[in-house]
Amino acid sequence: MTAMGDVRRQRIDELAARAGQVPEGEGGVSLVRSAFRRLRRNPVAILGAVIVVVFLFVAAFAPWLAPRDPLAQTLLSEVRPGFIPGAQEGFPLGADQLGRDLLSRLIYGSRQSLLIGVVSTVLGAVVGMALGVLAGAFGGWVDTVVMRFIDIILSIPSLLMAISISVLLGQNQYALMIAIAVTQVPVFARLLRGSMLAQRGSDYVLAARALGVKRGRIVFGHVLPNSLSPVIVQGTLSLATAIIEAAALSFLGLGDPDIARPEWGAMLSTAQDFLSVRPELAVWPALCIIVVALGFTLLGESLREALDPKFRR
Amino acid sequence: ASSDRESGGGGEGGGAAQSGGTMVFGATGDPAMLDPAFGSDGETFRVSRQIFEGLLGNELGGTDPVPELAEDWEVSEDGLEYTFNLQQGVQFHDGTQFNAEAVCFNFDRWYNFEGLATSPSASYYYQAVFGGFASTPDTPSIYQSCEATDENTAVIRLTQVTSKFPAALALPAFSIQSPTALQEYDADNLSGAEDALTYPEYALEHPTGTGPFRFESWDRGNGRVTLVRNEEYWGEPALLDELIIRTIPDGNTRRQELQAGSIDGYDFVAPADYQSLQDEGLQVLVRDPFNILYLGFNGGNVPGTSANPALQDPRVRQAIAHAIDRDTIVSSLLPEGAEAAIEFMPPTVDGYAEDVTTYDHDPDRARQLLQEAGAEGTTLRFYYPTEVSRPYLPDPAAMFQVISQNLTDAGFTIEPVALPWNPDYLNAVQSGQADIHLLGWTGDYNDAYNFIGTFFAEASNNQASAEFGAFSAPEIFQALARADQEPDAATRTRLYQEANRLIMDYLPGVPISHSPPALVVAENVSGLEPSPLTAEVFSTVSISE
Amino acid sequence: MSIEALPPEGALRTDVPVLEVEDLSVTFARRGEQPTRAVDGVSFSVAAGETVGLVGESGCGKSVTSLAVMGLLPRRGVQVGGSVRLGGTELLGAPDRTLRRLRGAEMAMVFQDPLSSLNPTVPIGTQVTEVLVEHRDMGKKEAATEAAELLDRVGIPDPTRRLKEYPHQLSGGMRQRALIAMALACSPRLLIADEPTTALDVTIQAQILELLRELVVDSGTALVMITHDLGVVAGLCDRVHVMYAGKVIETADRHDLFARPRQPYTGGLLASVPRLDAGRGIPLTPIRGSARDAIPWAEGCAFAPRCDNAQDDCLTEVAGSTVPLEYDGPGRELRCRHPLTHPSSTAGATSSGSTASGAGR
Amino acid sequence: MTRAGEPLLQVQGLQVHFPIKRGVFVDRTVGHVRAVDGVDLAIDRGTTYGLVGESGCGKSTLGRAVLRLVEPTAGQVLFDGTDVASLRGEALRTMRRRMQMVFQDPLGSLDPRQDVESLLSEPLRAHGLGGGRAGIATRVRELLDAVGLPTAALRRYPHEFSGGQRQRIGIARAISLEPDLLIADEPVSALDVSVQAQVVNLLEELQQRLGLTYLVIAHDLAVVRHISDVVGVMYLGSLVEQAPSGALYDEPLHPYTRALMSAVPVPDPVVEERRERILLAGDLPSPADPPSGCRFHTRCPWRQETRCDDEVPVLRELAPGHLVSCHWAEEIRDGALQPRSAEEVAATQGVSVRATGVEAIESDALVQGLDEPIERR
Amino acid sequence: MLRFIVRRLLQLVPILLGLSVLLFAWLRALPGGPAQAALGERATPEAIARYNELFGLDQPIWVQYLRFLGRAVQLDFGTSSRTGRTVTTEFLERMPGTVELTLFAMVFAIGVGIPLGYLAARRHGSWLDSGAVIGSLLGVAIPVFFLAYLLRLLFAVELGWLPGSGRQEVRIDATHITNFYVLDGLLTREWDAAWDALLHLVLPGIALGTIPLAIIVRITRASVLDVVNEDYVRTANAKGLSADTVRRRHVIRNALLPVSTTIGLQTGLLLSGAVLTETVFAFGGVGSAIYDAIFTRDFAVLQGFILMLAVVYVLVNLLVDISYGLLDPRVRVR
Ligand SMILES: Nc1ncnc2c1ncn2[C@@H]1O[C@H](COP(=O)(O)OP(=O)(O)OP(=O)(O)O)[C@@H](O)[C@H]1O
Ligand SMILES: Nc1ncnc2c1ncn2[C@@H]1O[C@H](COP(=O)(O)OP(=O)(O)OP(=O)(O)O)[C@@H](O)[C@H]1O
Ligand SMILES: [Mg+2]
Ligand SMILES: [Mg+2]
Repeated sequence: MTAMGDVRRQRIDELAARAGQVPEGEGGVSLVRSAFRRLRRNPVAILGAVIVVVFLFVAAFAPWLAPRDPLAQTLLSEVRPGFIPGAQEGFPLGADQLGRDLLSRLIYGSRQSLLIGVVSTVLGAVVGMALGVLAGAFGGWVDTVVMRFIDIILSIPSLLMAISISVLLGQNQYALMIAIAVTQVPVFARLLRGSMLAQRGSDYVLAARALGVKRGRIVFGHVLPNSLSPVIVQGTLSLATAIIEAAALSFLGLGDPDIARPEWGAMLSTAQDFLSVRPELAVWPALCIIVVALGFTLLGESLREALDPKFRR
Repeated sequence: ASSDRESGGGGEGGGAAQSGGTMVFGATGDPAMLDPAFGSDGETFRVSRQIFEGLLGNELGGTDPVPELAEDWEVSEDGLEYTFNLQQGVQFHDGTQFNAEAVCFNFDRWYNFEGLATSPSASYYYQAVFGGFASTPDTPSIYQSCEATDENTAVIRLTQVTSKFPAALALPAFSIQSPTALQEYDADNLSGAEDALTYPEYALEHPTGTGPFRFESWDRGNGRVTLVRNEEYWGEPALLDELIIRTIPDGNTRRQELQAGSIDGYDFVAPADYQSLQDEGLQVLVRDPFNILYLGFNGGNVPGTSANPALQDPRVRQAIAHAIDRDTIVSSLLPEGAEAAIEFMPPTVDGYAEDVTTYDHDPDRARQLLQEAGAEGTTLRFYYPTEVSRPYLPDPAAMFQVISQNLTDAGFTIEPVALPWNPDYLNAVQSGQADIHLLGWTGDYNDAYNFIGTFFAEASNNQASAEFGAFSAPEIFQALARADQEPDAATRTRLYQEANRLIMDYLPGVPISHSPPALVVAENVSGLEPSPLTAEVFSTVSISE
Repeated sequence: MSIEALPPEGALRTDVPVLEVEDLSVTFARRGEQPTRAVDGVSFSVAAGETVGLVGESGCGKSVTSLAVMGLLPRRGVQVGGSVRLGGTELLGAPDRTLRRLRGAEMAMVFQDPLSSLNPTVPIGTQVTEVLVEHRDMGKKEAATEAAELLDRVGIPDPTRRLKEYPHQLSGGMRQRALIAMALACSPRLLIADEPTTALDVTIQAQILELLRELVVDSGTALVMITHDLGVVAGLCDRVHVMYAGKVIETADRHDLFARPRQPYTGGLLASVPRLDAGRGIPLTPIRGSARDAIPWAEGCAFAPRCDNAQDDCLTEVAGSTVPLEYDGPGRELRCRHPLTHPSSTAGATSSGSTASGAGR
Repeated sequence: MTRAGEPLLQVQGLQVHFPIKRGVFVDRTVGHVRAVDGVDLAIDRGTTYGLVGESGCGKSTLGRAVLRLVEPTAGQVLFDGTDVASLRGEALRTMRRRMQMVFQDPLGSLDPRQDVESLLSEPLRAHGLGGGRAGIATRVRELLDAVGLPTAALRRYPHEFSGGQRQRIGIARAISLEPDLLIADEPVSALDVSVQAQVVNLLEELQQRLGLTYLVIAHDLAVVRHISDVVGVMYLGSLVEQAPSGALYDEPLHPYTRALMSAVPVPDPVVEERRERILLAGDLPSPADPPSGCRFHTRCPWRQETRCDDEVPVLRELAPGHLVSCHWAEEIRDGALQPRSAEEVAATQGVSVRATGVEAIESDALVQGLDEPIERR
Repeated sequence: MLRFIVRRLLQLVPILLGLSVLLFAWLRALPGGPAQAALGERATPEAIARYNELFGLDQPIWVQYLRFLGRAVQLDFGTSSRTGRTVTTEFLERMPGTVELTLFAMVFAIGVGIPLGYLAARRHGSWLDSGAVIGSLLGVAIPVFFLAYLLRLLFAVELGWLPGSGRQEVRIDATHITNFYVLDGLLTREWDAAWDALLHLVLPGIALGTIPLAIIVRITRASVLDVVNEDYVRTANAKGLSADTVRRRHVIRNALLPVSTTIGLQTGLLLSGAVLTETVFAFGGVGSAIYDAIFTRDFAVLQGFILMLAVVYVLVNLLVDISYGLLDPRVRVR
């Protein structure tokens, strides 16, 4: 009885000790991690993540997954202007207009498409964010100048921009990525600037100033990290649009000049000439683009929710 | 001549061609303007060919020049004086009379172009055929004079014999236009600023010829040119009431619009669509091939040019020629009716030689040649155009990929360079930046010089054009020059054959194919005769309900 | 009918309660998350002309209780149990149409943050008149006249002009007055005020409290006053219910409660408040920890971890039952096994020793 | 620390005016928000100065101006003999080490992405204090101990703490640099009463231990009175009364102070029932267009014709250490003047009770924002 | 208000100046100058040199720029090298088509997007919600040339309901006064022409409208979700207003505020950016003109069009800001 009583007494003490203590659990939960936790609970996010991961996997292991060499014009001699060999032994989805295995090309295409998406988005984001930081950190006339510059970029049709760049830099895959990146720059710049301006007025920035923290550290250590979440969200969405943009550019003949290298956008746009012969040539890459875009967008959309301060606890 | 015209009508089993109706035809682009004298592109000529006629025309469905506004003509012994007997009772659309005066007015007009009109963008064809102007003494002209000896006889004198004459007069650029209208609407007054020519009112609003259709309107916003039947036409009047030419740049759009019935026909059918369109009951009208696609080499042998050193070795050039699988290209990439080319002009042109050196598909031989030359793994900057589809090259990218694969198989390394067709690609290729490149040519009229002369005539200083690496091959240059100035047709043919042999021995590039471009019209359209020169006339066309 | 037309005060003070809340419980059950019981078996009633206070720290369930009464909780992910009767009509489970008819007309609510509670894009006038149009079948013009009168009554000067203005053009006090005007538009029998003065300055707060006080006196409205400010309660309420972690832990008449708080929590709250009339330098005696340290009622008294009087039997495992709300003298109820004694000298008794030393460490 | 005799902080004639800008090409200043309009005060070492006043009367701005977080328009801020307004760049940064601030919103003033350790060590690192990595780590633990948080808190982020705990972190951060002056801008107004008491106790305890000097800004008179030695009452940018806290409570002289006192509810029904209330009419007028004469005359129940409207009262010392700026302070104290009711005041002032001035500035700021491209997605 | 507008208009000046310098320098820096474009496939270097001399293209670039600027301020942007007509004429002829198309696309995007976004938000988490979000995304993820093909295949070829390209049936002989074809049809009482022009807007309008549609759906959805949780909606409910009044007056009105800015921005973008859509639908607007100009190096058109579009863009944004001020009393300008 007494033993039991002691145990309970202990429990009361424990409870008393708990009051005024910080909450339990090992290690602090950072915002990123708590956002991640919320993401894991969101079925939409999971769907998006699964799609993205599957395609990343396919891209990474393309050489092992693809049944054939995506460049070999194996069935070319069977191709006729009005006829493209369909599915057959060894060619589960049939061949393309140059007798190459469509499935293998789709699989390898994920590499280039994702590469274009990632590189151009990263590039656009980095430059855009640099401009955004400039405007957001300094404000005043720097802000005005940068924002006017962004306005100027915005009022030039993105297609013209892309074309000029690929003409200036010669037509190669880097020019293509840069061209797409340039069209993303204003988006990132405005987004980051807006969000930094909002953060700049917040109390913790004032607090950092009051503490005598140096200006650079305030901008890069406080304001910037806290302004990033809309940019992250935009990033995932941009990945999707970059792939579509690449398709539009190759439709205009401004895509990757190494056209043998499979890329969904290019595949889709070349397939336009064979729609009456074999629409599958267009349907498959279009499907790939849509699904990947969907994956990134769903992920982005749920990231937005996960990073939304409203849902923070 | 008019009998030719009449016989053309019944292409489709002689069904009673109905008169009347409107035909809408899909074109790929807007005409630049409507004065053919200033024209140089196919879309301009597609329209002007319906409105205007020249002294000579083209044989219906063929490439040979036939009398049109001239009933016939005689050439003087020395080949310098042409006497044209003109059709009588011909009226321009503005009601004025067509006569020898009018003919000479036109010739003098061209010869006396001044200022901007003498720029190559304005009068390309005149300069290509006649050389310079009255106002440019530095560049002599082969045109001397035109004289209206009577109402219906025009005598044209040249300063020099040329094989181009008189066949070139069938070019739409040399259409005879109404002197009254030309003067009234200030036709020669090309103005311009900075980077553009401004065409006079005549070229935009008042093109006045003698042809079976009259110009009605040009609605640029909507991309449509409307022509109506010329009721006063001197020959067999057109069957259609109205011919509308509509611009639809995108190929798929053109096809779907035809399928949907919004248009009655269009040009530049994608080879892949020939079959399916036919299956749907549409009429695919395949033209005879009158073009050449080649893979040009930057293989100059003159020091100081930008030529690729490896390509100066004939064995390397031969290796390329042996590497290319022309038969597969023709069967897989080009429409039915395409032929593999063995030289740089189509077989139908006089001067074609059957017995040139040929280079069969033989990868082993290619590799061997390469080895002998010590050039295995040579890197070739392979240029190809984008955003374009030419009659001889329907799908540049596919062509590039297949040839590129062939060359890789033979042991070359390919570095692809893609450029938008105009001006980047043409600029780069013609200034000799490419190691190898894809280019071709559609003939303007039935003349060998129009093909091989354009490519391989001496450009300057005993060198060929930069496109072919400015190679120096005097025997080829001489052969071409001699042939061009030979008035006798038979001799000329022989000389051109010789030139072709020389060219294929030297191998400045690989001729690849002749490809038949096609138009397509709806089921209820009849009477459209495809022309190898893409010079279709619509006066024989009728459309039934 | 206008406010002036109401019968005089005495007639309304009947024994039939305007609002009866019985065993109200509200559980939030979000998908993928632990269900939380925000309100747990709360019962109280309000008679006409009576002011009942609900007090407690942030997050104890005051607002949720009021929203549950009004039927304003979201449908999805919320379970509401118990019974809420307005003048005898059961509100829980009543169809949306019925609730909408009652809300605004029979019962009304004033919210904490006057700016966010007003639609920024609609003129004040419209926001007032729409109630009149909805419940009192007035025409636009008539409603506008009435609305101006209402604004005037709650002390907004130049009401006709104000009607055309937007919320952001009004000061905080005026916005709160406008909100009150809307609540009063149909002379409701029940008014719930959820922290109506928290966002306001003291001088304005005093104006608003005065207004509410007049209202109860003049029109006999039953008022539920929700606040965490014990000072406000002391000045306004007849009966007070102290809430903690979703349950009522002490109920008493205003005088009783402040004179002799029985729940250690109530005592702690009173001791925490610095008083204008107390001297400088005497340390305050806060409750240790914060409301976040509550344990589930099922495990024992939720306040136990912060309570200095806590004993073994505050825990369910020992006592065998949850701490019940029991009769504690006339008009009083208490949920505590070890209440404060000698309440006459509360401040002194509890301030010494353990509470102070337990604080802030 | 050396010149023990003189006050640590002296503020003289401090003005902070925010320009209201508008213009076509270049912004022109069309007016000023007189957020702080000529304030003199002095705080002795080791004492607490409490500042009260209605929302928008310029308390925070005053606090910020002292720290040079906003630029004063005029006046001097002498901190330990140095004029803070004259400092630039690095010197200012160094000076800030000795003056620290605790903010009203505990969550908002902590960077949500920093854990507590980084929050607390950042000021040390910024000033090169703490003696290296190990030194900083020890110091951070000491700080946590000083504000009563366990070491387990180090790895956690602000959003994981309760309001009171967050405010403790804010306080720990502020005292990490061992400042001489701590400005606490409404340190407890966001907290529950029970927690508020903990924080107030903590502040007092720290003051005793570290010999801190406080400037505590609050709108809650009771809290201010509880912890302050001297209390200043602000109205519309200027001090209207200043006195030792006991004296102020016992005998408020300024009508505004009186009204304020009477408005604070006391958690005692008996007191509440007895209490005489002085209700004020209307709201705080716009600081962009303050009333003439005595700023309080538009709401003052004791207002006397013309003098109050025309003549600006000066801060007079009526009793030792008890300053007040009211023409009629003596008369009111002696009961010679009787207050009028809020309704009467409102009536005499007509529609001037409106408080649109502040709002006008707000919307104006938005208009200015409009000139920049509105950020949209 | 007036001051605000004037100020915004004056801000155009630096933008246009910067833009013109940028465009000018940039376009001239591209390889293959205007001469090459004008002279065509086999122009000789001499011919190009002569052309350059003729048009002053051999002069220092800043001289060329100043000359350009001098004429540009008089709204003279030179002549199109492709059509030989003045850029201003071209623009006035092309812009109406683009305006009609943009309006149609936006009407489509708004008409479908707002109700869809609203429903998605009200049924948050339901299949309708996911369907709306994913569905609107599909339109975005399909490149427009393929979407155009599919739309035409279904509505023009298979069903034959709608015209698949162009601005008006070429067989109709309509009078054009303003070049707004629908308007022209109404003005001249050629009802069939107006109806036909309207029908021609449908497919390109849908293709063009999918992206704004997706954005509008998402923003409406997010915004409605925000607004229904606002305190004032709770107040409105507490007042016992009918569900309909709450929705109309309190939810939708406020939810549309952020949507309205998006609409404005998207309108601005569409007005300048429908290059691909107009091209694949052979729709004679500024987009297809820019497309042609790009591929023919028609510098005068590019410069002139882009500068004029920048003006349009800024004006549309100004309009948006003004209307935002009208919609939201909080940012109302005096
Ligand atoms: N929509 C909701 N979903 C989940 N939990 C909720 C919701 N609304 C309230 N709660 C929870 O219910 C509890 C009671 O909240 P309530 O708003 O009633 O507190 P309160 O007493 O009004 O506090 P305050 O004084 O801060 O207004 C809190 O723990 C809160 O987290
Ligand atoms: N950066 C600024 N620009 C323009 N006006 C400002 C600025 N900061 C403050 N103000 C104005 O100055 C006045 C005083 O503001 P301040 O924040 O100092 O008041 P406060 O007394 O701290 O009020 P609260 O109790 O609400 O915090 C207000 O009218 C405010 O609108
Ligand atoms: Mg609440
Ligand atoms: Mg403040």
